[in-house]
Amino acid sequence: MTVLASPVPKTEVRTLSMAQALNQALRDAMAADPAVVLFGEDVGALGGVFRITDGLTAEFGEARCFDTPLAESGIVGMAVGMAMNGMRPVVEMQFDAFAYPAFEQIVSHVAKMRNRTRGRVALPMVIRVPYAGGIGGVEHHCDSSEAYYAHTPGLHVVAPATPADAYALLREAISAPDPVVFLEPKKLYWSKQEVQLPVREPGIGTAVVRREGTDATLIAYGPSVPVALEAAEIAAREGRSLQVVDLRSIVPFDDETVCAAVRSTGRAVVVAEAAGFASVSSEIVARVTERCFTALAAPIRRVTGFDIPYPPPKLEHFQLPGVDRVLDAVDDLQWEQ
Amino acid sequence: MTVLASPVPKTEVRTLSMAQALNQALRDAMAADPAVVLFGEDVGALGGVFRITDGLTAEFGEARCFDTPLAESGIVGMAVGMAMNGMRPVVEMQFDAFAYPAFEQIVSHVAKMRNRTRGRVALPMVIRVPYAGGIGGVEHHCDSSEAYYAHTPGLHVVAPATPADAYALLREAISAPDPVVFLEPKKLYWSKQEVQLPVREPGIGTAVVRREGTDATLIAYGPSVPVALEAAEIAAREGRSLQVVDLRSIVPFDDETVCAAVRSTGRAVVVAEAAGFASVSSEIVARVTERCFTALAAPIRRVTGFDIPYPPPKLEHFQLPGVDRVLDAVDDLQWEQ
Amino acid sequence: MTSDPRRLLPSADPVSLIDPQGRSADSPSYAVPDDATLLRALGSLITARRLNDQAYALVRQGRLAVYPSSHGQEACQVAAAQVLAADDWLFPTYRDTVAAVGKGVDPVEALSLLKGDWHCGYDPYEHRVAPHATPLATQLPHAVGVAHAARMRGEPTVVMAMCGDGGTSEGDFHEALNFAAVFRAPVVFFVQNNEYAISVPLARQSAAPSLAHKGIGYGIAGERVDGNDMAALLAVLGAAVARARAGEGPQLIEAHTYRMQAHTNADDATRYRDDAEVAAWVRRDPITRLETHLRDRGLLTDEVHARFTAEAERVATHLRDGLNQDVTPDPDDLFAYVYASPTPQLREQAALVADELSREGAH
Amino acid sequence: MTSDPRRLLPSADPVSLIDPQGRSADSPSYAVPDDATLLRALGSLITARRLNDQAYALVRQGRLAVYPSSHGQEACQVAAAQVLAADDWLFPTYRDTVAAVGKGVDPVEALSLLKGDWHCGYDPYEHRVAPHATPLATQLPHAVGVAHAARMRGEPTVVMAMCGDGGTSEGDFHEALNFAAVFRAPVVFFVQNNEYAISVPLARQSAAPSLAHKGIGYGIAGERVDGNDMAALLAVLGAAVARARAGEGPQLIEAHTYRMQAHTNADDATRYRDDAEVAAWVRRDPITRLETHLRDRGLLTDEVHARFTAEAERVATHLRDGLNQDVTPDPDDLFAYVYASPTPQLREQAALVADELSREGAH
Ligand SMILES: Cc1ncc(C[n+]2csc(CCOP(=O)(O)OP(=O)(O)O)c2C)c(N)n1
Ligand SMILES: Cc1ncc(C[n+]2csc(CCOP(=O)(O)OP(=O)(O)O)c2C)c(N)n1
Ligand SMILES: [Mg+2]
Ligand SMILES: [Mg+2]
Repeated sequence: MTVLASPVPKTEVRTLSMAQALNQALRDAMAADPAVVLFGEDVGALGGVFRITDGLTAEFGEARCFDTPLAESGIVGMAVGMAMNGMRPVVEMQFDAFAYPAFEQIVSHVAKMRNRTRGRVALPMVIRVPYAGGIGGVEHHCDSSEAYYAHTPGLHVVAPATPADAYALLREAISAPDPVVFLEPKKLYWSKQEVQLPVREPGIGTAVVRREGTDATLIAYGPSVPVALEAAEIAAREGRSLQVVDLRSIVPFDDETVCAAVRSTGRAVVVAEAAGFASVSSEIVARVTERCFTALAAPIRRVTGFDIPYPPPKLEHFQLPGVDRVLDAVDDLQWEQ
Repeated sequence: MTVLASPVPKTEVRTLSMAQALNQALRDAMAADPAVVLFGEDVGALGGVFRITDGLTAEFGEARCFDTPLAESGIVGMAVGMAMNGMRPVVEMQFDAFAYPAFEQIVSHVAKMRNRTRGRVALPMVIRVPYAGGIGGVEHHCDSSEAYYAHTPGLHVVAPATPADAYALLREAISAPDPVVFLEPKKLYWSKQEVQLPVREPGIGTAVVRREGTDATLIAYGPSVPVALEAAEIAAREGRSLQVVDLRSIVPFDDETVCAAVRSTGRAVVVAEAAGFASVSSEIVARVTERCFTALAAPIRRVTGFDIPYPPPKLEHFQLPGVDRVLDAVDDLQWEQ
Repeated sequence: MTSDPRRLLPSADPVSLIDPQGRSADSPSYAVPDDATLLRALGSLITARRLNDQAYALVRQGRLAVYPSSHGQEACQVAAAQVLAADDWLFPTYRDTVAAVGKGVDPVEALSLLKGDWHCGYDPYEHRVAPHATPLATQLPHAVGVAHAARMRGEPTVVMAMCGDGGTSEGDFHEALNFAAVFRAPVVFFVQNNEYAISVPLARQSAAPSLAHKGIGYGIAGERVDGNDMAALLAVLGAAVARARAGEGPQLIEAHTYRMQAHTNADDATRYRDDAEVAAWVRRDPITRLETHLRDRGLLTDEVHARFTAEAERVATHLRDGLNQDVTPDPDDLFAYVYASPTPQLREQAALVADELSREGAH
Repeated sequence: MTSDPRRLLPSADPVSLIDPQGRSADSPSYAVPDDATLLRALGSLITARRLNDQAYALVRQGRLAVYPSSHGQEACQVAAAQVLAADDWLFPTYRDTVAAVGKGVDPVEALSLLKGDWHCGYDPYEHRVAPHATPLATQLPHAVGVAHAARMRGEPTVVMAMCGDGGTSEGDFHEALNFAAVFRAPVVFFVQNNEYAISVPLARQSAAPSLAHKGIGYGIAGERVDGNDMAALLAVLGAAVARARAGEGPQLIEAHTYRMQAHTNADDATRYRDDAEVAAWVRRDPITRLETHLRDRGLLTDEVHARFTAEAERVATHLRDGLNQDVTPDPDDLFAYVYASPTPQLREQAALVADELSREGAH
């Protein structure tokens, strides 16, 4: 294996899309550690259907970034074996719903190998999942599947909302000693930000307050963060001050930051694209209510996808939690008690 | 296909185990409708590893109850095709964790076919899953997997806690126009009850109050119902009156019964064996809190499995929500405000 | 083993009955279909090509979100439909719109998935065409179930289950073939090997001598056919359907063809293959080949050709008109079909949307 | 196709070198292993049988929850371990405890899964034995990954990946073989066809001429071997390991053997098979066969046999002693290994258990 010299740390500020930030994170991780290998469907010559692996085969060679046969269980299963044997595989599931054939491998092996072997066999691997909707995709291309992973002990589950976080979280996921399900909000792939690379902070397990506010707290992650921020912006114009928390990491969950935020306002709305029933948003409501009950002036409201299969493109705007729905939920927080 | 005459409705009261009640429900459903076919691993000559299909091949012939090759995705996928073409398949997944290889079929097809086709293609089928722990099973034999199904729109998800419910819910599941994931609590297979068959009430979607009580409400389903009842029994001796609600049906969820119960006491504890994070118990807390906030004297507490892989037999008693833990949670419901 | 299992292996070379120059070639096992059948097939081929090209154009005009064209694979598409009886079932992939249309589905309805109106725009029971399958190979076990149910009832149904070369790598391909073989289900598994799965070439998909060599591992006879040779396809698929119908169990057919265009319009094929490779396949075009053959034999007159072209034009116009019509999506549909009757939860959610809309209306 | 793909097909009959009467039979392709190798194998066989029977007895005594015995399949178990080098990997199923022990794992540690102490009781890296796999065939892709990683680093590792006849029906079997073939991973897929998957006989599992016929569908050479013939197993598996190590890619070996006992002690085999069927296989016992052969050739003396029996007894005693020791489970273990370091949530949950225990202690 040829180990390329690690490139000089980049310090210039650049405007990057989330897709570019992810690509850069993969490139930097591969340069930094020869054990990092990328594989999946169309990640080689094509550079992935979203071009997240663009140029990596050319730069690091076919052995480090390669296409596999078309079989997700095989991809994840092979990654398990490679992780058992000294590598740090980063695999791409082409779209959210196409990770389901690998569910058995993810739940029964990826999540359980360390525990099964009393910590002797670790699986440092990353499963990248372009996920969620809002891009007019047809059936099976728009699922918000985070609940399946978040409910499965043994996985870390993260979802960036900004290019900087995409970089920082992916680098950390790749160097983490445990498997990480890395959810990439498809509709944010082309969203841009000025970033000074390499960003490495804050780490997995840390939520951040994206906007300060005093009247109520919006809790969001991944594709819903920009929605929450926009809602806060509009609410501000109407004289209501909304705080926005970006979870970044679903597992581990940053109870401290989230609860401190909710306690500071006494009201909260959770915004998430996934169907609401038995979901991550249910968990947020449940755990924050358990912990902050006396601080709450109103029950925490959820603005989520409906409990329906993801709709066809022409109807998807009804499914997506939008700014209006978030503001309606805020209005419902029993202001005139 | 030979159609056997439907046996004379049984009206005697009999003592039946849940396993026997399920077997009888299958037998009666097969006798009533020649479209009902059973298949899976070892369900034929062996009668299933839990003997739930015992005698059915002998009685109805190999065409109506048969073994398949060992492949869960194939089993569920074949059932989809048979349901598309006039049959009512009832398939058995041998153990909870062995349904994961069928996850793609369940999530992408079983749950979505009706919606995909604007109601033209219905899938009247039942996926029976012997589930949850408490029987000293080794890894992969004790998973509480209800959250995965309950979070997936398009599935009905039920879990009986008594032999009578096992019969009634399974009969209804088989005759229902939609797919049902039928969760059979393994540790209750041998629990007995006097039943007068055929019981057909109450239906899917209905929760029942199993025990009246005035101080707090325990909400449970499947294997946790007997735990809740025992806790209520003990609490009663200590002078605290606990109400017990048995959900029976997770999807659809009986908001009315559950919320009425919680409003009547003002305090609640959810008891469930599954890992708590992003689970059905999270959902119960979230939705009941949303609906009954002002009636609540304390936050709803959860007593659930920990967020860990199901432990080996010698440690499983730590994982299972037991009576003590339930009573501790009740004690925590802010009685001296 | 009763007889030599090697009978289950495919021929060393794909069956071919008409060569790329339009000359008929001999085959020990298959006869060239009769003239009427070939003529009918040519008509369908011309319509098929027109449909593909029209759909592609509609993407450029923004009427379709995306279109995975079967341009170049039309002979496979036409043959798959033409060898089936009305009561047989077809299980198409996203690339098999033209085959679905061949089986009777209205092209406008067939494309509603790709237009974004609804997932499946046609009634699968009307022409016995299953919904287009997107998750690869997952439809194959369904095909087995449909076939098995029919066989339980003594119906003579055969099921044509389609997938691509890439699809053969999925676990469901394996499970479906195995179930079909064990239950002797009357399914013809029809693999269109078009050399690519998006960007991934066949060599990265399989190291097998051919994909048809997978059959023997299930006890299923495998056969290979030139996928750009209409005559060979009709003969080979026709024989497979007949064997399945006669109770000989499932069949596996691999057609060697080529995806002439990019995976979909959203794909950039220049990233992973040469123009030269594509050009070589243009010379093997299924339509020119059959046309040359029929013209050389004096069976295809200019008049007949004009009739075929007119029919193709008619279908294309129908497609254009249909897709140019804007369907106003009804949000009630979101909740109407999830279950036979909506759960109380869905009723609540539908009411929320209705309320939002009425408030919007009130603005 | 460069050479005739039929070279990938297995022989018509399983390779056999010593017949059930203990006589050596000719094989065109394989030589009987040398005397020392066979004697060593007999010693291992005797220990293997003793281990199986001891474990079974320990179930009856309540020291083990359940035991899926390889009684009757010991030749497969011993051969799988014996043909591997120390740096090779073994991927066993729940029925392959004896093979794992053959590769060096302490039998007490190997059985901790079935005793209920912990899922995997041994360090997989110590002897390069993966944890017993319970979900069928799911370990096979892991084997491919381990082999591929080793090959990337230029290490000469070979991976022996075991599964049963039932396991071949799972999608993961298919995906693993295909990945291994495409990447030329040095994996020997070793299928013990013991005629049953719990109650389901082979005929319901597959309609293939043999399970080894599945190889050609991936471009993998398949071979069949008499699974009760120690000599043939050593020769066939040894050759497969050598080919894999030499860079010839994955190999598929099917051993024809028989599950002499019920699936596990919890199973009632009389529900689905006759005593007569079992009796016929008793006559093909792998141990008697090799013993007869070695005695007939004057290689096995009573003294050597006594030495083997003593060694087997020693191992059985070690197992008994080990399993009779009660390990007090530590609830901290529940939370210690889920992640490299526990999440804040797990720390809270661990504290809850600790608190409960301290309150119990206080009673
Ligand atoms: C389970 C699954 N994984 C991934 C995809 C994404 N995907 C769509 S088409 C395609 C390539 C399919 O290739 P092939 O089977 O050869 O069919 P073709 O497109 O060539 O007709 C891929 C990877 C999918 N649809 N389903
Ligand atoms: C994915 C999965 N499905 C079902 C089971 C339950 N199960 C355990 S062993 C077994 C039979 C396996 O048969 P085979 O592969 O022939 O191995 P053998 O037990 O004969 O060694 C079954 C169905 C399982 N362990 N994993
Ligand atoms: Mg293809
Ligand atoms: Mg077996």
